[in-house]
Amino acid sequence: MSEIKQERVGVYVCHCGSNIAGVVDVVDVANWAAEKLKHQGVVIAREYKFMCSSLGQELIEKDIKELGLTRVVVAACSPHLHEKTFRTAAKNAGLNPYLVELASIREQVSWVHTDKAVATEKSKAVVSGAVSRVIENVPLEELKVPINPNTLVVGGGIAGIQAALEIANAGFHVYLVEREPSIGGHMAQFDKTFPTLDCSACILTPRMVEAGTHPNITLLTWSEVEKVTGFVGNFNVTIRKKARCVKEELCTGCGICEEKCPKKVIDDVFEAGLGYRKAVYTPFAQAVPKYPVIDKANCTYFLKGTCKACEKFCPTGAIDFNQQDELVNVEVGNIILATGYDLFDARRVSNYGYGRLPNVFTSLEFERLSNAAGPTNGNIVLRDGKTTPKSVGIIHCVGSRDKNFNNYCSVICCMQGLKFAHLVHERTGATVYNFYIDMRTAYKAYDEFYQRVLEEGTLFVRGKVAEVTDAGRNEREKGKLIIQVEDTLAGKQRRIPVDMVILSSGLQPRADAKEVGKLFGISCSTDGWFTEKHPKLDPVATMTEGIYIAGCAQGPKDIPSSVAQGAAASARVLDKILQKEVALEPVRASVDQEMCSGCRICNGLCPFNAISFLEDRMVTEINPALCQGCGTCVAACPAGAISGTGFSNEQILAQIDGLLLRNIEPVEA
Amino acid sequence: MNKYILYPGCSMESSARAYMESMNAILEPLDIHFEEIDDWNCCGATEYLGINLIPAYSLIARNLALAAKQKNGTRTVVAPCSACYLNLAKADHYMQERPSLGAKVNEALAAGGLQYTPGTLDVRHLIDILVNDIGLDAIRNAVVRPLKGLKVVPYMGCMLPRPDYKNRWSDHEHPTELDDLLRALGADVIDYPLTTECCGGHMTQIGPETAFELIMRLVADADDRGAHLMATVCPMCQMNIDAYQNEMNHFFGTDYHMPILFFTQLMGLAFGREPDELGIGTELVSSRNALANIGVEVPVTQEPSAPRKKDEGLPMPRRWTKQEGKKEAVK
Amino acid sequence: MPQMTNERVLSRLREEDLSLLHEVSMKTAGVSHLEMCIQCGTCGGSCPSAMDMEHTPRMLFAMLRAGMREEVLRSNTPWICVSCYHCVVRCPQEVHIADVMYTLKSMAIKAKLYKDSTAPHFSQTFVDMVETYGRSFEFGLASRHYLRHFPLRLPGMAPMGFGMITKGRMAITPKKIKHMDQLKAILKCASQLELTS
Amino acid sequence: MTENFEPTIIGFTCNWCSYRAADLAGTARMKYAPNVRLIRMMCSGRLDPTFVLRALSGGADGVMITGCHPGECHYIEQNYKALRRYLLLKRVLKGMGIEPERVKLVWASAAEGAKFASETTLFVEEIRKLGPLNWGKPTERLDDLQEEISKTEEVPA
Repeated sequence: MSEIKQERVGVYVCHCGSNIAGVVDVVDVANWAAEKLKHQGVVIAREYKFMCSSLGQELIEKDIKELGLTRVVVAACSPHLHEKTFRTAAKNAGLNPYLVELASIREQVSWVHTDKAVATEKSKAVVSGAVSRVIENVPLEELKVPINPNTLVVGGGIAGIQAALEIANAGFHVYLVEREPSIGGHMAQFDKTFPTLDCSACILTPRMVEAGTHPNITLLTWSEVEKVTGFVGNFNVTIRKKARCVKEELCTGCGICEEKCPKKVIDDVFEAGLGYRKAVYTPFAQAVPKYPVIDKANCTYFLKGTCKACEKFCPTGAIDFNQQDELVNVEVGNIILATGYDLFDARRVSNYGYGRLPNVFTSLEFERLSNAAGPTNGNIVLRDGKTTPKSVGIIHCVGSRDKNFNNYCSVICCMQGLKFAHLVHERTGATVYNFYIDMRTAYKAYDEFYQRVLEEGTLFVRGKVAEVTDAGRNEREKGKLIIQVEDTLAGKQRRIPVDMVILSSGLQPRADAKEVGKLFGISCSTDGWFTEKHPKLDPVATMTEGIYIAGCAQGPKDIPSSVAQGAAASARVLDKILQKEVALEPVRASVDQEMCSGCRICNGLCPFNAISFLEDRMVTEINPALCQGCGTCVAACPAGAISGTGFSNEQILAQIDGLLLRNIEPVEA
Repeated sequence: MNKYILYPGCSMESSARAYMESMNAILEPLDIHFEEIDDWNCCGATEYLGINLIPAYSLIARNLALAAKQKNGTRTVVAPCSACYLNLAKADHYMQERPSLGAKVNEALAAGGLQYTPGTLDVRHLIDILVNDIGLDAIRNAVVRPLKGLKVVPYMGCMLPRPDYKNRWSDHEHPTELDDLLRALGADVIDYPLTTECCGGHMTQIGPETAFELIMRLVADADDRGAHLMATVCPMCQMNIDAYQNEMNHFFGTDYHMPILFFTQLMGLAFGREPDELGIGTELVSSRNALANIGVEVPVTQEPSAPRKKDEGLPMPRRWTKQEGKKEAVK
Repeated sequence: MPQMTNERVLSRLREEDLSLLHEVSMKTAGVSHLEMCIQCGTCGGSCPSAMDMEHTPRMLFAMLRAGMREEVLRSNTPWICVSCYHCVVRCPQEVHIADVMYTLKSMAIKAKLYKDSTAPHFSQTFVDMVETYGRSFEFGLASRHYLRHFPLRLPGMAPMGFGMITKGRMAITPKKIKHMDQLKAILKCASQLELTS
Repeated sequence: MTENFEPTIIGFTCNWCSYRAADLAGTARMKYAPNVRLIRMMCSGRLDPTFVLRALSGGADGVMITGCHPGECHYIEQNYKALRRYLLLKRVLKGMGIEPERVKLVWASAAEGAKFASETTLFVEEIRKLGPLNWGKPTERLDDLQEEISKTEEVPA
């Protein structure tokens, strides 16, 4: 309307079988468009049973060629479904694909309204809006960006290890960054894995060694990512390699330093607080890499200035107290985040007494307790370190499925509870109770394991435990931990005295997940898990191109799922690497420097640092490679100097006018 | 000076007179000034809510409306009684959470020329302001006679730390406010896992057997842990454990003697006040022997002149003879 | 369930009973979250007086869902509730359990369906007293209540009551607030209002 | 007000959340009021207040802006910028003599089809109550508007 130029527009109204035609009078819509939008440049309007079928597409292609259409509007389903289809059709007919607009009259009209007259009228408005808009569309080209073949994997748990190995085995380089001194993650702490009862270390260690020795993997343990700049294909990452105080090139991993170190520290990380380590340590025997680290916060030398026992005894002179943190810069094309989870802090459920009642244990504590390499050599005993329990209660859903704590199911706790029940039964012969709200044993061979545990004689009580107390009311209860619960299947409150309580604590996002998300430019759900691009169809990609997620960082999951996601993320990365370049939607903002007044209002608005100010010329510039196309700066520019392709002011204003056309120039219905 | 609006509540004037007296005795050393809500009415306890909703909330809200009108320089209403505290806090909270309730209650208040905007006031309990506003240091400084050697079980009761609409308490199950305060007085505080278990509430009146069971659990555990006495923050808890302990003993055939005092009475003692200024001696289970542990001599008051002779009177009516069955059920 | 087979109970269900859950939820102060119950039993497990209840709170909520109006309102459960709020803070779905119990009590009184418990009368006596004096008055309450319901217990309780009086802990005469007329006006107006939305 | 008045409303939706919520409402066949016509943008942060004014002056009776929940923006934090502009815009509208309630900001994630549907219906009813917008005509209820706007400003940041 705004300009004299006359485009030749084709309008195509889809019946979608009866999906649209059942509610919208599609013939009327097409006729109306042909007649009433003629002044806009509509030269042809057709309706057809299935526009997305090959015949429907051919119809459009034919019209483009024969009628010389310069713009196309397809009134059908949501653009998220078939925009690509019709753009490709236009391209095949020699028309720039960005000159096609979809008018959603299925999701937004026929499926949500019932009155045929009203629905038909709304469809006309939607078509009118699309016609007005498409006239303002301009031909665009996809942006092509080269892809750096290196990949960064953050987190050395099983998901990260899997992802790194897949990419490395395909022949591309991987930087694997791990915060702790060794890779292995939570899986390295476990004794057995459900439902097969494989020894966790036996199946994990070979993978760790492979990752540690792979020529295509650069292992950066005791390291954290500090800064990320760039965009898909071209990230620049700064990694802080914390001072180990051990020269890796000299250290043989003999372990003498650890043996001689006089300082014992409670190991809150690997031993879950249930055991000790030294101030110079490798977290566990099979650690990869084998080099220890000196824990500066606890080392006597760093605290008091004397000791140096490790240095004295080191046969290769590998100890270096003066070592400083090192900043490493790497260039990568893609990033996989596999940063894992934190265990829910069971002390928050004060009615379960963890931290107050000695013989209440968390799941991770129990893992260490039952682990042959753990503090008790695998003997399941009470906190006194010697008494074997005669009865054990395992409480499910601790901190999960509870609006007071985490309002989601932690997925693994049921199976974990069953695994514990089996281990307790097998090793101590104790009576075992499982307290559950619902048994969730979905997936292959899981329910069979449940049945096996039932067969072993574990007692199941359906009810969320109300409290664990040491206030016994009678001789039977005194000196025991009493689990008070409603047995909901019996409809009675029960008090069950036991010697030991294990809390099947839930999983929760890493405490710093929000900051890490910000660092990499991805978002977290309200619960704090990293948000995937699509919960079903794209679970390992994120809304930020080039950043992928895998394992528990995306949400609670078990080992098989974590491994699957690690592999899936690496497949996505390999796909990108092999394409050598990536095509980006050409929705970008740009500054007309003639019009820019240099007011800098837009400068602070971009979270992707795409906007920079050219001091010498006093104008603002936008880096199209960094720009993600949100359009916030376009909306903010008081001079109208910034325009956004695909969603320009002209397009949107025209669409507004088009949508309201029927209000301005009433057309007899 | 620390200024507050006071909602004393009915029991402070009668059964919990000792609470009132001892509270007044500690105000001055801690520089606290209370201004009573003029013409306050009963909060309805736990009874009114079960009869009719809007009148129950209107009854409570009248106090809030009066307090809001009266507020001069403070918006904090202090309730020393746990039930009153909960009712006032609950009305304030629900009137906000359910605007239609707020509107109806205000419609009723308007009939008496009053109005209350929920959220205007802060409803707090006495121990909350003592621990969090006045502070344990100030309390420690006012102690002249530390309660060393007195083994005390801190008993918070249920309606204070729960449901805790405004997140004021350290924990819903095992709050430490009372422990910390008693420790500041120098007492030997016993870790008491039942600190927020129920005393039976109004069940002493309508279903005594249920209440006796609950009282029994509390007293027995305190006794097991070697307590000299229990310290409470709530008139209802004090009343149930003190006045019904004898009944409870009779019912179960036990012989417990567990005195229960208000925490303010212990504060008063630690601040150097004399027992008779603090209402000590008005308890039915005497704290004489317990307080002898810290060298406090409680003057002998006139004991009830008609002490029960166990064999006299009619036998207890046993409405529910499922004493055994009861034990069965809780297994 | 008292003397009625499941089948008979369910066959008696009327259309309006099916919205019983909604009705109770609506009549409860605050936002009850009653419809969110997942039947986990935290309430029944937490309840200090569960041993005397005919139904645990959880069962009562299931019965509400099933529309078993009469059975729910006849249950002694709400009357045994001691309002300790343990279940409320532990409930993983934030159901206002204690407040739902208050609602059920008032519904049972209105429907005259409560058991032969003395509790409704106790509450009513209390309410009458507050509506007369504006304050509660323990002596009058206790004596009236016991006289009517436990006359045989009065002699047994006498030493306690006597002790309370001699220790000055029970006023024999009631206190009255100044503006009783104002309170009466408020309560009169309030009694005509109901929480519906 | 007007008995048979059917308002026309323009909706600006974010491509990543609320537009998908609208898609979801459709897929789930949820029914809602047919008065809202949607415009897709990449982000609620793209909303230039001019768009709203253009819509209102062009015949719309109300404008609904929908974006991702705070903290869930696809572009990290641009919905906060939308929120700021929205609040400012309401002041401007008031100054122009237009009821600020004619513009509404709604957060709806891609999963909240039901919310999108119910909010839409609710908003249509609100606009129906306000009656047709007589663009350009000064309102006589400035004082009322003052009070209303102070309420709407308490949107959590």
